[in-house]
Amino acid sequence: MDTVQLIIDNKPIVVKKGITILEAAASAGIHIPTLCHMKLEDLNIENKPGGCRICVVEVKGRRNLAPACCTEVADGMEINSHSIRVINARQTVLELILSDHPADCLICAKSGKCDLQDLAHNMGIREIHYKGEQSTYREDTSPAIIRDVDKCIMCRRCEMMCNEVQTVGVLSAINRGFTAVVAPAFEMNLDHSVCTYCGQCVAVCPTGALTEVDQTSHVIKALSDPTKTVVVQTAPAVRAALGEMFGMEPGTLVTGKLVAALRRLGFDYVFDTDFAADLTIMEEGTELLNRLTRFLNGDKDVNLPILTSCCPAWVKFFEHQFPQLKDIPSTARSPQQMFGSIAKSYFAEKMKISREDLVVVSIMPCVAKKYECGRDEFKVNGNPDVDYAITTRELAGLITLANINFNRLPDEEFDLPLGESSGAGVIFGTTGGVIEAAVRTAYELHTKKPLPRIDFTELRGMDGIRQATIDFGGFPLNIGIAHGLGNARRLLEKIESGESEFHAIEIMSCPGGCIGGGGQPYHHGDVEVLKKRQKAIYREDSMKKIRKSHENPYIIQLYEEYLGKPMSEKAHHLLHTAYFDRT
Amino acid sequence: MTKIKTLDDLRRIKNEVQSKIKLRENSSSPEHLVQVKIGMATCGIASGARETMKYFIDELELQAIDAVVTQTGCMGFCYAEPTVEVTLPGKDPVVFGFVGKDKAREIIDVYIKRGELVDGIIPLSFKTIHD
Amino acid sequence: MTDYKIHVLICGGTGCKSADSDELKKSLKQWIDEVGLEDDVQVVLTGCFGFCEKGPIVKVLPDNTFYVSVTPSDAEEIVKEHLLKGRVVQRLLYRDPNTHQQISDSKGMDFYKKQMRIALRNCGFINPENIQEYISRDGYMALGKCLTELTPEDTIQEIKDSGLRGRGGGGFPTGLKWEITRKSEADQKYVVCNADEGDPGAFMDRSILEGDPHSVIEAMSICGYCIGASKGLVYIRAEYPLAIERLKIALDQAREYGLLGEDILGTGFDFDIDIRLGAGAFVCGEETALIHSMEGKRGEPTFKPPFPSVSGFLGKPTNVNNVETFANIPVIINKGASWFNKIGTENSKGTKVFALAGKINNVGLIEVPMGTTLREVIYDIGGGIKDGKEFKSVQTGGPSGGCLTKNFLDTPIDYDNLLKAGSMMGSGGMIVMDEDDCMVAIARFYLEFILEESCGKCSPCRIGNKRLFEILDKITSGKGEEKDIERLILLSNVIKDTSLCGLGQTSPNPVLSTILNFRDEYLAHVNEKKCPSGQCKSLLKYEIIEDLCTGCTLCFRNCPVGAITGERRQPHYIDQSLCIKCGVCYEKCKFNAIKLT
Amino acid sequence: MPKIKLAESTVKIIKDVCARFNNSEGELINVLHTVQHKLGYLPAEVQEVIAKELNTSVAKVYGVVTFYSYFSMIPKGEFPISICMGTACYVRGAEQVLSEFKRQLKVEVGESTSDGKFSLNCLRCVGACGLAPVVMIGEKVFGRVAPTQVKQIIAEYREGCSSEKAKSA
Repeated sequence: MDTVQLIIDNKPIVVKKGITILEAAASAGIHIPTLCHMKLEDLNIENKPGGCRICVVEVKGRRNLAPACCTEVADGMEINSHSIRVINARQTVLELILSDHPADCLICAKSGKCDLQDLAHNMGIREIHYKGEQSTYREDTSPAIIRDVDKCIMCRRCEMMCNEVQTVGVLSAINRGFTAVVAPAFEMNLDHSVCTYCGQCVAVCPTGALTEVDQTSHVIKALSDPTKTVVVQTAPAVRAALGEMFGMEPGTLVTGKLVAALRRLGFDYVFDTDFAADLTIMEEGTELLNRLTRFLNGDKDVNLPILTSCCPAWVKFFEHQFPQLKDIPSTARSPQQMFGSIAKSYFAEKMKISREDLVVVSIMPCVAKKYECGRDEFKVNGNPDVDYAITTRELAGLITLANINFNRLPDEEFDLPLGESSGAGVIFGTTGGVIEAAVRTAYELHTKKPLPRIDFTELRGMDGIRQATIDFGGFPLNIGIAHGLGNARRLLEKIESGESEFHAIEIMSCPGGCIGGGGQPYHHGDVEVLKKRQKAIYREDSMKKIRKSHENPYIIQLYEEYLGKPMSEKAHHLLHTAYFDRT
Repeated sequence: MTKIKTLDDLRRIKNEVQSKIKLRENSSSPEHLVQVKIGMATCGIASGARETMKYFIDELELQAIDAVVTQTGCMGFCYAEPTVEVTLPGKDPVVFGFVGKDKAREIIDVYIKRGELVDGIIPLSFKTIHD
Repeated sequence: MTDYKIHVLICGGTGCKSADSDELKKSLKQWIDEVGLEDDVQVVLTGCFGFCEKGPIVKVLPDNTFYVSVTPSDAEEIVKEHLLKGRVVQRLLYRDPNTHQQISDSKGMDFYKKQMRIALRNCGFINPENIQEYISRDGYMALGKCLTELTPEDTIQEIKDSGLRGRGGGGFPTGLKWEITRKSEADQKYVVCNADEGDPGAFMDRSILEGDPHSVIEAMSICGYCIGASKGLVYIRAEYPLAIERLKIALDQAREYGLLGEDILGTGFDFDIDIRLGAGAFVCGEETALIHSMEGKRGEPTFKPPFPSVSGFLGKPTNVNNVETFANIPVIINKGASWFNKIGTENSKGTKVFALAGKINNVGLIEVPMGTTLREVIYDIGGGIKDGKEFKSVQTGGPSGGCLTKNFLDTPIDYDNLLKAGSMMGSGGMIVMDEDDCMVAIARFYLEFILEESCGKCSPCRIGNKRLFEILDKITSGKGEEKDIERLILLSNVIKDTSLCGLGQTSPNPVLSTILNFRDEYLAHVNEKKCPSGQCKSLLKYEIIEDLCTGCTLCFRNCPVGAITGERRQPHYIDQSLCIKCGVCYEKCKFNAIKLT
Repeated sequence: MPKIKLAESTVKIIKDVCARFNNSEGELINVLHTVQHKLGYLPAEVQEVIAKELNTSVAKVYGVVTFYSYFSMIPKGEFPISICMGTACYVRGAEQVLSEFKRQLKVEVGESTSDGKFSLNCLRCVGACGLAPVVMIGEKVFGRVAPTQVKQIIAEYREGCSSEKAKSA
C-alpha cells in the first residue's frame, strides 16, 4: 500500500495515499471541524462540495488556506490545523454564516441537535462582526416535512441525498450568489412535488432548515382527553435508537424502558407495531406463495417479482416514478396501517370502544409515516386508522416534557393482544429484515417442513443492492434487496430491462432501512451509529422466544377470531390496499 | 470546393489565393517595396492616369516585382499629367511627368529594375501630401 | 479571380456594427457600383481594428487611409472623392487629440505605433468569413507543419520553449498544461476554448473570434493533435451573437476544406469542434465551472485538484485555454519559439491584448509587447485622458484586479509586475479613471458585480462579498465609520484566503487596492462625510448662496420634493433632510446661486 | 403558482427542440437557449416539459434556469431595453442613464411596463465600449446615451415609428 509522510500540528504521521487531510488528521486524533462535509463510508454516501470552508487548514507553501475535506494529502505536507490565521478565518467564515442565519436558536426545533449551533459554541463565537441583510424565504409546510429555508446554509447535503442517493430529484440549488438556496422547482411546496417524504433530507440537515412536522401537541391533547382511549404502537427500529436521545450508546436496546415511558405518558394501551409486522408477513407471505404457485403452474400473467410495500416513501416513489409497475408490489398495507386498521376494528370491537373514541398513535423512525396515515384510503368515513405518527425524536421530546427520567425507568412488557410479536417482526427495522421474515414463514408454509436454520445471514448486510437465492424445497427462490431509493431505482431498471430475474424483492427507502429513517435520532454523519442499531435489531430477534410470524399465538388468534385466513375477504378489506398513478 | 487532402494541397491553395490579399500585405510594409503613386485628380484622369495605373499594376504583377501601386491626389504638376511618383526602397521619391504606357514601361525596366534614372523627372521642390 | 486595385476595409466588430457599419458597407457598395468601380474596388467587412472609440472605421488600401466615425451618408464622398479621384476626405481623418493634427495613414497614429499584433494579426485585415483569406496569410500552415513534421511532443516542447502563458488570467504555462493533459491517459480527451469572456469592459476574445476565427480553430486542432483529443468545444457567451455567427461560418468552411473532420491533410488525424453557449454567468470563466456548464449543469466550480487536465468534461482529461492563448499558437509554430520568446519580459513572453476603456481618448483594442509600460499604453496608445482631465487610476484584471495609481505608470506590464503592484493581468480589461471617479464608488461597483455573479456555493464568497458590499454601500451613503475600513480589510483577507474558486479568491482585490492606494478618499467619506470626486450622491449637498439668490422661485417651483422654501425676492433655503439630491435646482438656477459641496 | 396549459403546438416545439439535441441531459443549456429563443421566455410549464423530455428532474432544470442570467421566466416587453453596466459604461455614466429609464418608465430592473411595451434589464459588457454608455433596445444599439436623451428615445418607441425596425432586428 502506498503511503505518504506528512506533518500535522507538528506531529509526523504516515497515512495511506489518496486520503484527505481531514481523514489523515482524524487518524492522528485531530478533529478538524466540518459543516457541509458528510461521509457515510459503508453506504457509499459522501457529500463533499467544499462549500462551507469551515475545515480550512494552513498548508505550508500554499497561497491560501486549504479545505481539509477535499484536499488530498501529499508527501512532505506540513499542515497546521489551528494557527491564528486558520482560527481567524474559521471564525470569520462561521460569523458570516451566522450573519445570514436567524438567531432564534432558543426556540428552534433543532436546538441542541444543531451542527451549526455546536460549531458556534466550539468556535467560541460571541459576537457577529459582520451583520447585514438576511435572506428570507417562504416557509413550506407539507404533511411530513417543514422547510424553513432561512436556516439553509447551502451545505447541499439534502440536495445530494434527494438526487444522488434517493434519485427523487425534488431539491436543487436554485438562484445564485447571496440568494442561492436549496429548494424544489419554482420554490413550490413539497406537497406539490414528487417528494416521497423519505425524510433523508431531514436526517442529514445540519441546521433547522429541514425538520419533521411536530405532532406532539396533538398527542398530548389526545392523552389529556378523558373521552378518548389512546393506544400506541412502536415500530421496531425505535427501540434500537431511542436510547441515543438520552445519552446511551448507539445500539442500546431500550424496549422495556420504551414501554414503561409510554405507559407513564398516559397511553391506555402500549402495543407493538411488530405485531402488525407479523400480520404483514402472514398476508404478504401468502400473497408471495399464491403468485409463486401460479407461476410454478405455468401462469404467464402472474406478477413477479413481488415487491414489498411496507415503506410509504417507496410506495409514493413508484407511484410517481414507475406507475407502470403499480400492480407488482404486494397489496399488503404497511405494518403501521395494518395495526391501525386492526386496532380500530378488531380491538375496538373487542373493547367496545367506538372508532371515533379510539385514538391510535404510532411511534415511527420515519417522517413519511406522517404522510401515510393521512392517505385517504386509510380512513373510514374520514376517520384515519392511525391518527398521529410521531418520530423517535418527537417521542424523546414528549418523554422529556413529561419529566420522565428515561434512564431510570424499569423494563416493562407490551400490552396484549396487539403487543406480542415474533423476532421476524423485529427485524422489519433493518434492510433485509422484511424479506428474511417473509422467507421464514413462506418457506415453512410452502415446504410444510420446519426451517433447517432461522438466520438467513445471506440476506443481511449494508450493501445497497444485495441478492441471494434460497432453496425453497427444491425451487431456487431469487431474492433481491435494495435500500435507498436510488438503489431501488437501479434494481427496478434491471428488472424492466430483463437483466435480472427475481421472485421477491424487498425495498426500503432509507439507507440501512428503518434504523436509518428520517425520524431517528440524528446520526450526524456517523455510519457506525447505523451499524450498531442494525446489530441491536438482530440481537433483539435472537433473544425472542418466537422467531417466526406464523407462530405468534396472537396472530393465530386474530385469524381464528376475526379474519379467517390470510387473504380472506375480510383480510383484504382491512389489510390490503391499492396504488395510484401520480404522474 | 474539393477538400484539401495534403499539405501540398494547402500550399497550392495558398499560392492561388495569395495575390488576392497581396495588396493588403504589401500596404502594411510599403517601405520595403517599390511604391508607385499615380496622380489621379481630375486632370490626371483626363490625361489617361487610370490607364497608366492599370498598366503599372498589371506589368509589375507580370514581372513579379513586389510593388504598391496607389493613387493619390493632384501633385500640382497639372501641365505634366499623368504624373507618377516612384519610391524605391531606401531612396527619395522621384516624380515623372507625362507617363503614358511607353514611359511606364521605361520606368519599370530602367528605373525600378535597374535603378538608373530616365528622362522626364520633375525636379523635387515639394513634399508629398503625406509629409 | 479578380485582382482588385483598391481594398476598402470596414470594421465589422461589434462596436462598429453597433454604430451601423453594415449600413455603411451597403452604401459604399452602392456608390461604387454607381460610379462603375465595382471591378477595381473590393469592399471587405473585417474584424475589429481596435480603434473602437471612433467607430465605424474605414481603411482604404493600398494607401492606408484611415477614416474614423464614418456614417453611411459619408459613403458618397469617399467613393467619389477618394476612390475615384484619389483625394482623401480630410474631414473624416483621425485628429490627434493632443496635437489636433489630422492623420491620414493609420501607421502614423500613435494608437498603432507602439502596438505589436500577434494575436490580433488578422483582425481588421482579412475577411473573417472567408477561409481563403486566412489561408493566404499562412493559415493552417502551422497545423500542417505539426501534423507532417512535428510529433506531439515536439510541438509541446515548442510551445513550452516559447514561454507562452495562459492569457485568461492566471498565466499558467500553456505548454505545461498541454503536457499534463497529454500524459493523462483516457479513451477520449477534449480541447476546450474558453470564450466566456465575462469581465465587464473587456472584449479581447470576442474581437479575435469575430475577426480571426480560423486562428482559434487551427490552434485548437494543434492542441488536439498534441494532447490526443479528437474533439474540441468552444464555450462562448450567448451575448456574442456576431462572434458565434462568424465562428459557425468558419467551422463550416474548415470542414468543407477538410481542415476539420476525419483524416486531416491525409495524416490520419481526426478533429472536430462543437459550440456550447454560455448563458450569462461570469463564474463560468473558471474552468471547472465552465465544464459543468458545458455538461448542462449549474456553473458551480469544484475544488481543484483534480484539474480538468486530469478529469474535466464528462470526467475526461480536458485542456482549457482561452481565445487569446490559442490565437498565439499558429504564429509560434510558424515563426518558432525562439522568435516568440524574444518578445516580452523575462517571465512573460509575447504580447498581450488589452481592451482599453474608460476615461481615455482612444478607447479600443490594443496589443502590446509584454513589458510596455502603463504610461505608454495610456498616453501614447490611448491618447491620454479624455477632456484633458487628470489621470487618477487604472484598473486592470477586471473584478479580480486592482486599481493602480500614477506611481505605477512606469511599471512594465507583465504577469509578475501587476501582481506585485496589487493587481493582476486578468484577461486584459484596462479601465482608466480620472479625477472625477470616486474610488470607493468604484470598489462598490465591482463588489456589486461580484455579488450578482457569485455562484453562491461557498460561504465566504456568498455571504462575505455581500457584507463587503454592504459596508461599502454604507460608506458611500455617508454612514460609514473609520473602523469600517479595518473591517473591510480583515474581511477581504479572509475571503481571499478561504474562497473556493478564483472568483472569490480575488473578489476583494478592488477593495484592498483602493484602500491601499486611496485611503484618503475612504477617510474623507467616513470622517468628513464627503466624496472628494463628487460622485457619491448621498454625500453631496446642494446649498443656496444667499448673496446670489434673487428669490426668483424657479428652484422652489421645480423641486420635486418641496425641500426648498423661501419668499419671493428673498434668498431661498434648501431643507437638507428633505433634499433627494436630484440636482434639478442646480440645473434650473439661472444665477449660479446653488452650490454643490 | 397558477398553471397555464401549454398549447399542443407549443409542446411540440419544445419536444422537437429536445429531440434535436438527442434528448440528452447534457444539452440542457442548449435546449433552454433554443426554446427561449422560440418562445421568448421559459415559464414553469415549459421547464416541466423539458425536464420530462430530457429525463431529468424539473428541480434541476429550474436550478439551471435560475443560475444563468440569460434565462428568463417572465416575458420580455415588446421593446426590451438593456442598459450595459460594464465598467466602461459605468465610468461613463451608465448608472445615471439607468435611473433615468427607471424614472421615465416607472419600473425597476427586471420588470416590464404595465402595457407590456417595455422591459428594463441590465446586461454586462456588449463590447461597444467606444460608444459608452450603451443602451440596447431590441437589437438596436444606442451609443453615448445621455440621461437627457432617455425621454426622447422612449417617446420614439412609444409612437411606434421605430417599432418596425426593432421587430425586424
